[in-house]
Formats: sequence, structure tokens, C-alpha cells
Amino acid sequence: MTGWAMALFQRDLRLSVRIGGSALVGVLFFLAVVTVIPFGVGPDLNLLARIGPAILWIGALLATLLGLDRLFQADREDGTLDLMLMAGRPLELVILIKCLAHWIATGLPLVVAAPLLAIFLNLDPVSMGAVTLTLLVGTPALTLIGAIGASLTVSLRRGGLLLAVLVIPLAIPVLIFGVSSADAAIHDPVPFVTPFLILCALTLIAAVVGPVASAAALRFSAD
Amino acid sequence: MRSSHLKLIAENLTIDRGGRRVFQDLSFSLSQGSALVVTGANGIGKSSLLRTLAGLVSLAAGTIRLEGGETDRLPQEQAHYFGHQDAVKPALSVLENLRFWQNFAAASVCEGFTGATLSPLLVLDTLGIGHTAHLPAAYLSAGQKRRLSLSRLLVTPRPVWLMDEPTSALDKASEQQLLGIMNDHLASGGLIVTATHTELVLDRIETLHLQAADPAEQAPEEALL
Amino acid sequence: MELGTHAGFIIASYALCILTVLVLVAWVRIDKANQERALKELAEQGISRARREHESR
Amino acid sequence: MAFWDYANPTRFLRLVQVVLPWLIGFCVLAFAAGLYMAFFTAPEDYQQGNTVRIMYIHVPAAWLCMMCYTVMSISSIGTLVWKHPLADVSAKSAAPIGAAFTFMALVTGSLWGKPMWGTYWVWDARLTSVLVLLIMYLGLMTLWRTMDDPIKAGKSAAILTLVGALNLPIIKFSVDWWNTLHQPASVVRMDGPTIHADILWPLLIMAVAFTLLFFVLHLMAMRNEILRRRVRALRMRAASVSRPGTAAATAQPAE
Repeated sequence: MTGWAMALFQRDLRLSVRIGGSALVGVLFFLAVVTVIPFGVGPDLNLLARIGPAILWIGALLATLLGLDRLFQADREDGTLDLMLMAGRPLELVILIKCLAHWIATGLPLVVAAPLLAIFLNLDPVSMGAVTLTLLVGTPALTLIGAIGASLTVSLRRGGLLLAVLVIPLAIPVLIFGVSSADAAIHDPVPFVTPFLILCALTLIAAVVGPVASAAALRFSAD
Repeated sequence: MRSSHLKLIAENLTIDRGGRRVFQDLSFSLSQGSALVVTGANGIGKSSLLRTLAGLVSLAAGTIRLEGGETDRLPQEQAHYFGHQDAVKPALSVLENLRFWQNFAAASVCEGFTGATLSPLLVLDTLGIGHTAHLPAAYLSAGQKRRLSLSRLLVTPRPVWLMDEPTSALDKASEQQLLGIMNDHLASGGLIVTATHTELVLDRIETLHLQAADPAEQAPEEALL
Repeated sequence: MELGTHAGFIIASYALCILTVLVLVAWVRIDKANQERALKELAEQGISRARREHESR
Repeated sequence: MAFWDYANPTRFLRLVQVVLPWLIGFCVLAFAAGLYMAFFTAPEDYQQGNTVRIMYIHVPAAWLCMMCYTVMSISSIGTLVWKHPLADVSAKSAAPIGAAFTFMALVTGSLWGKPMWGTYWVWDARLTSVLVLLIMYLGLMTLWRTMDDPIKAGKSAAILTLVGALNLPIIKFSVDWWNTLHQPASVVRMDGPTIHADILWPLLIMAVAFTLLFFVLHLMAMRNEILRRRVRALRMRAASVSRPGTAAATAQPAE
């Protein structure tokens, strides 16, 4: 990594660690979602084990969406975004690095927390590992897709809800293949590798489409 | 007189914002070592002009180029924008704020411009906020934040400075210091475009007065759609 | 004609489609009336684009 | 160059004035023929009975909700690449129409499904994809509504439309995959293996009628949008105190 990229990465990571402990809030929200589900569907452990991967994925999706609206907004409000546009660095890369830092600060803690929460859902060790692995591969895609929504709603004062509405349809494929591959590892006859590789491909696609689209949106937003 | 390599040239700039024409067919050229002071009534488009030069507002028509600058960089990537917002992160220390901008913004050196890369600590000392270097920027006063934002211009050399109301939130002494810094920049071969209400005593000044047009000529077809 | 045991579903689908189309048509027409009224009001205030258009064409 | 001439808003309005009556006429004719054939000449399906008649509105509606998105995607390219205001107008006014047709496809699909599947909604791959499409339409409409500046809103919506266009095949593929994993085997497929000509003709004519209806509504909505922007610009001019400046650079060499 060249110097500027490292500087940006460190700055974003520092900011998210120092401001409000966004990682902690995300994990708490994740915990809250997972806790609420049994109250809805009943404490049937077999049922919970069956839908466990889905619950964890939906929890992770919601927790990721929750923190995304500040991804560019904070920088826009204090004028930093204007200067970033003029910095002479490729904006797509800037966004990719910001997403990476954001994922490490908010997405990775979710992945780390997932095995623990899987215990509540009566998942066996194999599925626990499978869910965690799919989350590790899939949550970056959620952040990258979410970056598009974040840059589109950057100028809106209350863009958080709209962001979720815009991003969720785009995130459906990630959710489908994330849950499918986790399920495949547990009971279905489908091999684990097939959906898992598609999930990896989706993340790679998101790593291209996300930064390109949100760079375009951010350039227009400076107007 | 210095040999003028660098020249900021704006031709027929036309800007629409929110479906309204802000100004049209504005042209000027500014050569090395001089400052362009943009004056005019409130809301006439001074800030818009600076943001356009900074590449932040898209042009409806016209071109901006920096003659003699780096050919593979856009004009705005060789410019510093010093606007109303300080771009200071309260959660980072003063030094961290400044170091980030030094590392992040690409320096631009071109022939005839001798602006140097100064060390962050030195710059903070010069601007009188050296003692705050390791404090979180949240503790700075408005004037100190302004100075921290200004120090960003000194740690990364770029020939063009775009300054929107640079003296706001500064006291008399700091204002004098700011003028000194601006004059140094001009002396080292830089260019300054600034919008201001107050009289600025700079070495070589050209003025650009923005004036309301005759209402009959305004807002062409396209702007109305 | 005879629509058979599921007549209700068939009629309901067609009715809902017709209703949706009618809503669209109503939206388009009401919107047009609104915009034209606004333009007229502006013209009465002496703000219109008509003058310039005649000049330019 | 003719295309660009019509892309001028004023000329476009004049063109609409000329074309619209014809389009409406053809549209009415096509609907009359299509509906007559759908109800009186088309045979009952040996399996589905008369409910097959819902197909004559369901399939065209489903076709249109895809076509409408295609129109919006092309318009979005127009907005982003050629920066033409009419492209943006076209995309914006197509969204509610697309949403309406998507809604129609969903409603007729579920009304068709009730006698077939015994339930109004199944998470069938196609119905699910169409539902996702509806959410995308509504999201786009909301995005347009929440931004005051139509130019900026247009650019943002154009980016989202194009990202959606890239994503739609992926969504379709994922939903299909997901559906094969979970699908109960007993679901009756909506399309028969071969379509008889007696069914095909009314279907095609209805598709043409729906397409014409879309263009009629789209042109009318575009006209409204152009008027709305004129009203906006004129109101802004009425409100503006400061006039646009023509600047004169007066160089005063100091020293």
C-alpha cells in the first residue's frame, strides 16, 4: 500500500474506533436482533438450529446497514469530502479503502461475534464455522454495496432509512448465497463449495461496482 | 518580473446550480505570482466561482486550465481549497489531522513554483498552535481550527490557492500573519484566487468584480429547459 | 360468455388492472392541469418564457 | 442529427402534440382487438380452464415492467453520458408507470395463482423477482422525491438505475437458484410447454396494446415533467433577488 492509502486507512480506522465505539454498537444491535427472534418464533431449538444461519445473516445485514449512513456523511459535513475530491487520488480507490476501514471497524466485529451468537441458536460446530466463514466473505460485499446507497443519500439529512430501502434489493443475492452456502454445509445435498464460490464472486463484483458507482455519485454530490 | 511559466486560464465559464444560471461566459487569466481578488455582492456567485475552480461544481460550459502545470493532473488537483469548512476532525489530534492531509493530498511541483514541503510541527509553530499539536482538535477554538486548516496549505506544496473568505474567524494579528503567508506564496511563484469582503493587502492584485447582468439577458433556454 | 368457477378471480384481475390504468391516467391529467395552472398564474404575474422564445425563433 | 433536434424540449413538446392522438388511437384499437380475442376467440386451457384469460394481462404487464426498466436504464445512460435533461425527464416519468405495471403483474399473478396453487402468494422465482423490482421502482421514486434539485436527483437516480440494471440479472439468477433449493415439486408452471396460435395471437396483440399504453402514458408524463421544471425555473426567477452576473475582469496591476 502506498503512503496516502495507508494514511487514509489509518485515519478512518482511528476515527471509527474513537467516535462512539461504532463496532460495539453494531455488535450490540446484532445481539439484540438475534435475541428478539426466539421471542417471535418460539424457543424451539430444532427450529432455531434450522433457521439459525438465516437469522445470523439477516442480523448482520441489518447491523451493517445501520452504520452505513455515516460512511461519507461525516466527511461531507465538515468539508473533508470536497478536499478528498481534489486530493489527486483516484476516488474509486479512496472509496474502496474507506469501505475496507469501515468493514474492519464494523463488519469484522460482527463476524467475530457470530460464533458466540450461534450458540444461542443451537448451531452445531460445523454450521457455526460455515456461517462465520460465509459472513467473513459476504459482509464486505454488504459494505461495498451499501457504499452506493451511502453516497447517493450523502446530502440527505435523514438518509438512513432511504439508504436501507435502496440497498436491500441489491443485497438480496449476497443474502441468498450466504445463507445457501451456510445451509449447504449443514444439511442440504448441494455441495458447500458451489454457493460459496458464487458468494466470493458476488463480493468481487461488489468490490468493482460499489466503488465505481459511489465515486460517480460523490462527484455529483459536491455540486 | 519573474518569467511567467504558470498561468491559470478560465475561458467562458458558465455554471448552472439548481436549474438557475449563476453566471455565464466568465473569462480571466491569472499569471504566476499574482492574486485574483473576486469581489461582488452577496449571492452573486463568488463562492460558486471558487468551487468551480476547485472542480467541485460542474461546468455547464467553458474550460479551466493551468498552463505550465503538470499535464497529467487536473487543475483542481494542483490547487488547495480553503473554504468555509475547516475539514478538521475533532476526534483526531491536531498533528494527526495535519499529517493526514500531508500524506493524503498529492503534492504538485512544477517549474517556476518553489513552494516547499514544510514539516507539520514547524507549520503549527509558525501559526502559533504548536502547543496544541498533541491535543485532540476538539479542544481548539474556532480561530485555532481555522489556523489548523490553513496549515494544510503549507505542508503540501500546490501552486494554486483558492481561498473563500480566508480572513473569517481570524483576529487582526492572525490576519496579518495570513497576509504574510499569502504574500510568501505569491513570492515563491504561486497563484491565489480569493473571494473576500475585506481589503487584502497583497503584493500583486488583480480584481474580478462580479456584477448583476441586465435581467433581459439572463437565463437562457437551456437553464429553463 | 361463461367464465367458469374462477370467474371472480378473472374479473378481479381485469378490474384491478383497469383501476390501475385509470389511476395512472388520472395522475397524468391532474398533474398536467396543475402545471398548466401554475404556468398561467406565473404568466399573469408577468413571468413567462413566451417573450424570449419569440425573440429567439 | 434529427434525434438531437427532437431532444430539444420545446420541439419535443410539439412532437408530442402531433404523435399523441395517433398513439392513443392505436392503443384503443389494440386493446379492443386484444380484449375481444382474449375473451371470445381464445380457447380455455385444458388444465387451467378460464383462468388462463388472466394471462392476457399478466404476461404483458410483466413484459412492460421489464421494458420500462430498460427505458429507464437507457435514459440513465443519456443522463450520465450526454447529460441531456430530456433523458432525465424520461427516466423520472417512467418510474411511476413502471411501478404501476409491476404492481399489475404482481396482483394478476397472485390472482392467477390462487386457483392454481391454492394460495395468493408463493415465493415463486418469477413473482419474487418482480417483487424485488417493485421495491426498486419505489426506492427510485423516493430518491427522486427526497432531493430538491431535479438535476442532482436525476444524476443520483441514474446511477442507482444503472446499478440496478447490472444487479437485476444477478438477482434473477440468485432467486432462481434459491427457488430450486426450496421449491416444492407440485407447483404448476404458468407457461405451457407449447403455446397454441389461438393463445399466442391475443397475447401478442395485448402486449402491443400494453406497450402503446406505456408510450402514451410516458409521453404524457414527460410533458408534465417538462412543464413542472418550467414552473420551477420560472418561480425561481420570480423569487431571485440577485441576477446572474456577467463578470468583467478589470485588471489593476499593482506595484
